This record gives sequence, structure tokens and C-alpha cells, in this order.
Amino acid sequence: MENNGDVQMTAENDDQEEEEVTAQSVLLAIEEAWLNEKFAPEILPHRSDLVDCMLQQIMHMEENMKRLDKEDLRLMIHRMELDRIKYVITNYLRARLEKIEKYTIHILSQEATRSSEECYLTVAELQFAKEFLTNIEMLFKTIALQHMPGNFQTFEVDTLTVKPNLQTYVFLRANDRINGIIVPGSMDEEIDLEPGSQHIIQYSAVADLVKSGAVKLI
Amino acid sequence: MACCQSYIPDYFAITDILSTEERISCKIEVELPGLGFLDSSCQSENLKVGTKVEFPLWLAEPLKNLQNSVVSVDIPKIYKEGYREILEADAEVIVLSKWNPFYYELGMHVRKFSDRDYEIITESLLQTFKSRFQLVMDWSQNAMSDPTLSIQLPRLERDLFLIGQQAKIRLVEWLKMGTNELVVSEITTNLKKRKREQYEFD
Amino acid sequence: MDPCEIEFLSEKELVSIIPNFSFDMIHLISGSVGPFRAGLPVKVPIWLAVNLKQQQKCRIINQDWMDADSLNEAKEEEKLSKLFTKMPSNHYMEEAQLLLNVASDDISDADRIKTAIKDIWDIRMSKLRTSIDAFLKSEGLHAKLDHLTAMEINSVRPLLPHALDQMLRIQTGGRATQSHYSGTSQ
Amino acid sequence: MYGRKGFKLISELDLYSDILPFNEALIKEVLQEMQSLYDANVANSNAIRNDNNMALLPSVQLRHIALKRNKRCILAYIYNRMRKLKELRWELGSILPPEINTNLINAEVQWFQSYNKSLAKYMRSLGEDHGFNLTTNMVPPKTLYVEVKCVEDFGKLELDDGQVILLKKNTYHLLPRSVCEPLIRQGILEHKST
Repeated sequence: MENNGDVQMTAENDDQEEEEVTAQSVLLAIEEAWLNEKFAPEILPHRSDLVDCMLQQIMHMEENMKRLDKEDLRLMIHRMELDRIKYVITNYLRARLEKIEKYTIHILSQEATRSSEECYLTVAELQFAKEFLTNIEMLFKTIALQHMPGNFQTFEVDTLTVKPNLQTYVFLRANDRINGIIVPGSMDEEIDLEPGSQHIIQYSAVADLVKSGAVKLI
Repeated sequence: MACCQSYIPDYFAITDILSTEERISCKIEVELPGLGFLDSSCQSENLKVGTKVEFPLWLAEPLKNLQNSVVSVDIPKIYKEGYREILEADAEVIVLSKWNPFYYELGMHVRKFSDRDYEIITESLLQTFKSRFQLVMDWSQNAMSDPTLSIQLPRLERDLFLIGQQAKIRLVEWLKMGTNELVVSEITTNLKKRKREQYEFD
Repeated sequence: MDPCEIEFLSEKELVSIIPNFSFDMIHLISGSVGPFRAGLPVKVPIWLAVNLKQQQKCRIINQDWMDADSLNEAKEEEKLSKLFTKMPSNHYMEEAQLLLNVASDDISDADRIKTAIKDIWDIRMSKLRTSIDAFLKSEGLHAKLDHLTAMEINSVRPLLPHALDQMLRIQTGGRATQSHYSGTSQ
Repeated sequence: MYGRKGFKLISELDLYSDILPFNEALIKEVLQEMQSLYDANVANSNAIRNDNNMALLPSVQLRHIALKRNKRCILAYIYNRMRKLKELRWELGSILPPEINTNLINAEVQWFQSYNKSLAKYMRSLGEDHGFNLTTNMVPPKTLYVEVKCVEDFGKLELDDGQVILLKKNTYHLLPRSVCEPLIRQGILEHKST
């Protein structure tokens, strides 16, 4: 009971010792996922494992806080921290929704090629994406498409696809040492990244490294 | 907004639709029956071979790209040698938006009309952008810059200027005030402003 | 990113406070803080320090590096160096801003510290502008940004990456992207 | 020239950042242009097929390009209005102010409601179906409570702890930040910085 042991003094010491111990590392991982999502042009593999775990922590904590006296110093401090964590989660999930809304067709068609273990969207995000597409199609049809002549009535999925620009420049910091990244656009220039070093480069050169956690976007 | 991606044309892009409305001088290479009226000076029913017309880019480019080109196009003079030389000499002093408000966008399209000039126009656009960037950056870093400055810049530079200026204003505010204040949405502010204006009219 | 978001990130950094109350260790999700003993220094995240200070529950001890003389030395070094020198903290500007705003009564020499940090910031910002222009003119495809701090990097965003993106569009004709939607082809 | 009216639709979006009244008249004109282009092409295509009159083909191709252009302008007009409407959902909440509502046509109102529904469903699903609200905590938190001035009569407001307060014009309150955030965005409260 590492994270909420203080309020636990009156509560039973229940479940999942292991999970509790890593609450801090889960939070750090969410913060990194948040910044990566914010700066990456494409949608990244979802981290609902982290989000669900942290939302559970929050609920747990809020439950325990109810037992505290209104004047208890801990109440203020826990609330402040929860607000900070909620802000990160809100911002992270919203960045994902924005990409889903902008690149709906592209994301859905990519997602269709992935197996359930390697999918990038959560079940709820996938549902949201599908509904978003249906709603746009409905909007286009009702206002315009049904009034257009002949084959111009079709909702041409390919033409309407908006794709993220993977060549966009991003800032990053290396977590690990990485050798031999080929600089896009160069003849065959290679660079090495020292741990902790900071760079600006095209996203496409480091997309895999962002996903594997070898670098983080800043 | 959580994401702030740079401009790249897509089907719904306003900038792309606006810039492809720019006119291009074309010569008709294949007779177009029943379309004589597209040339206002033309009396006949058909648009005859050899007629000079000004077509919007969205029309001129695909017509030229048809298997047997229906039109031949003339690269606008602002991308030709004489004008390129002016830019080489002193790109910063030119009011580029007067040459064309979509100077770069249009340039990126018309260079495709000529294999011979593709590289030269690309190089000219790139050098022009590079030599003017300092100016765009300096203007945007001066949060108090004259708002009319942006009118002097073609769209691509103007967008950079505005986004740079916006970031700069935020930074200056932060440096001054430190902690942030919760603020009213810009949309709400506009709505209220409009309401007031309405009252004043009444 | 908005500067207040960078400030948010900086609030995770630790700072020493001297509480005027006593309390056992508090187990937060982000790690434990305390125990607090009245009159004894203890390290806490800046967000907590600022809030305790606002409630008059503590004094803030300024960061080791917040010393006017050594900052003025650093300033001279920054002036002489062509490259960016290493800063004592990746969030020096935000930390200074936060702590000096809320605890100027706790920090001796606050005005001199403020001035020195502002000078260093200004020198570095003007260096940054020059190097951006040089980087762009060189048509560089990659740059190392060692010793640039979080707020400094953020200050060139989105202008620098967007400008590079547009240069790339000009160079490649957006072939790699989606120019075929430009309404003119097909 | 073909496509001028479609272009006008898009310039309107470019000139004004607000949501203007839906330009039904202009949309109708663009649709009419599409219809006449289409009719001309059907007639020409028949002539090509029946009389093998290949000379008509270039004109058919030209009109086809113009048809696609018009379609693009109309869809881009609808799409970009939808984007602005979407922003409003995040800024002002699920109920639009009447000034905006009167500028929308029925299909847009329908879209807005569907979007609200999808979003609500998504938010309810978060945290293993316990739900998580994404429309509060949108700015980095600073303090738990903020001092606010009420600038518009709002009425009763219930706080998380069950306490009910009355928000009357020109009254001052110390309220939890998360409660104030949306009301400040909507211009009902004003943040008094200390």
C-alpha cells in the first residue's frame, strides 16, 4: 500500500500489492504517453492499460478521501494531485479524439488491417470513430449529396481521406542510446542518439522509436 | 486545441481551394464544342483551337494533363526568369502578396507544367522562402507588430507569421503574469461583442 | 504548447521548504512526501510548495542555483560562448518565475536573481533566433539541441517545425504527402 | 466561368471565423450549376455513343472537372462549418447559444446532437465504464479554489458536496476550480486574479 497508505490507516488493507507499488511508474508512463500523443502527427497505440489503472487509482483515492476530516491537510494535497493527474488524462485522451476526428477514414482503414492484439484504438475509440464517420456521411448526404446529379451522390471514401503528415518535424529526447538513424531526405547520412540528447528531425525517422519508447517527443 | 499540425493540402483545405481558383493563361489545343461562352470575347458556339483563355488552375491543370492535352498553359510571368532575378537580388523588400497572394502555392502547381523549369522554379521558391524567413520570424516575434504586415505576405508566410505571433503573445503574457488565469472562451467574447454591436444598431 | 503547460511540467521539480507544521509522511500517487517537522527543511514538488506557501504553511528555500553571483557568472559565460551553455535546470525559467512570484519574501536577493535570469534568457533567445535562421538557410535536415531547456524549445514551436515542414513541401512538391487532392489532378 | 459560386462559398469561410447563417441560396445555385453541367454531359455522352461523335469528348471532360470542383466546394463548406461546431462543443458545452443555433440548418443541429451523444457515450465508457468527464480539467490546475465574479445572472448551482449557491450578477464567490472552468469559458463567471 504505497500510494494511499495514509488514508488507508482506517481502511482495510486490501488487494493487489504489486499494482499499487507501481502507481508512480504508471503515472510517469501516462505523462510520457500524453506528450508523445500531443506531438506525434499520427495516432499512437492506445495505452488504456495505463489509463484504466490510473482512473482506478483516482477512484480509490477519492473513496478514501471521504473518510478524512474536512480540515485535514491531506485532503487539500490529495485533491491538488488528483486535479493534476486528471488534467493529464483529459488532455491525453482529447488529443487522441482530435486525431480520430481529423483522420477518421484513414485511421479506420489502418485499424481494419490490424489484429485485435496490435490495434491502436480502444474499443470505445473505435466505436466513436465509426459513429463520427457515420454522422459526417449523414450530414453530407442530407444537405448536399442526395441533391447532386447521378454518380456524384456517392460519398467517395478515398477522395475524402485526410492523412497525417508523417514528414512533419518534431522535437525529441532520447531515452536510450540509438545508433544509425537515417536522416530522411539526405543521401545516406546517419546519426546516433546519446541517451538524454535532444534533437529536431522528421517524425518518420523516429516513429518506431517513439512507439517502442526508445525516444520521447518533447 | 491539443494538436497543432502545419498546413498540408487535403480535400477540405480552404487554402487549397482558394489558391486553385487563381487564373492561368491557356491556349485551346482541341476544339471544345458548345463551350464558346467560356471566352467572353468569343461569338461562336464552340471554343476554337488557338483561342487564348484565362482558366482557373483547378481547370487548367487537369485539362493539360489529359492524354491529349485540351489546353497548353503558359507559366505566369512571376515565375519566369525576369521576376526570379528580382527575387534573387533582394527578396525581402518585395511585397510578395502583390505578385500573388498565393505565391508559393501557385508556384508549386505551375512548376509541374514544365519538366524543363521544374527544378529552377523549385529552387527559386526555396531560396525566396529562405531569404525572407528572417523577416517573417522577426515580425512575428514582435508581438506589437502592425497587423497590416500580414497583408504584405503571401498566404504560406502569413500563416507562419500569425501562428508565430500568437505563440509569442502567449509567451510574453506568461513572462509577465506567470501563473495562468482561467479565461473566457474566444467564441463567447465574439458572441458578446456581436450582441453589443446589435444593441448599438437598434 | 501553451507556456502554462510547460510550467505545469516544471511543477514536478522538487524544492526545499521549511514547514511551520508537523505531519507524517503523505503517500501521493506520484510518490511520498514528508514527514513534515516544523522548522526542518523537506523536499516537495513545486506545485505543493507553492500551495503551502500561499496558505502560509511554509517558507520556501530557493534552489541551490538561484544565487545572484553565480547566475551573473553564468550570464557572462553565456555571452562569451557561441553555443548554448548548460543550464542548472531544464526548467530554470519556470522555476524562477514560480518561486520568485510566490516567495519573494523568503528569497534574499530576489530582484538581482530575477534580473540575472531574465538577462540569461534574453541572451539565449537572441542566440536561438540566429541559430534558427542559420539552420534554415543551411537546409539542415536534423539538428541537435543540446542544453536547450523546455521553455526555450517551446518558444520556437510551432514556428520552426512549421517552417521546416513548408520548406519540405516546396522541395518535394508534397509528393510524399497528398498533393493529389489539390483538386487539379485525376 | 464554372465554379465561381462554389468559390464564393469557400471565400465566405475564409473571411469570417464565426459561424454565419448557412448559405442555402448559394448552395442551391451551385447544385443547379452541377445539374446543368450533368445534363449537358448526359446529352453529349449519348451523342458520342449513338453517333460516335468523338469531338464532343473534350467538352464532356471539361464539364466533368467542373462537376468535381463544385462537389468539393460544397463538401468543404459543410465540413469546415462542422469543424467549427465541434470546437463549440468543447468550448461551450452541449447546449449552443441561440445566436449560433439560428445560423444552423436542421441537418447541422442533428449532427451536433449525434456528436454529443457519441461523445457522452465515449466518456461514460472510460475507466471501465465508471465514466470520466473530458470537458473539465482542460487547463493546467493551479489552485483548488478560485475567486470569481458573476457577470450574468445564472441561478442556482450545486457543488460536488451538495452545497447550493446562488449565482447573481455582480456577486463574488470562492468556488472549486473544476466547477468554475466551464462557466468561465461561457462568460458567466470572471476569474479575479489575486
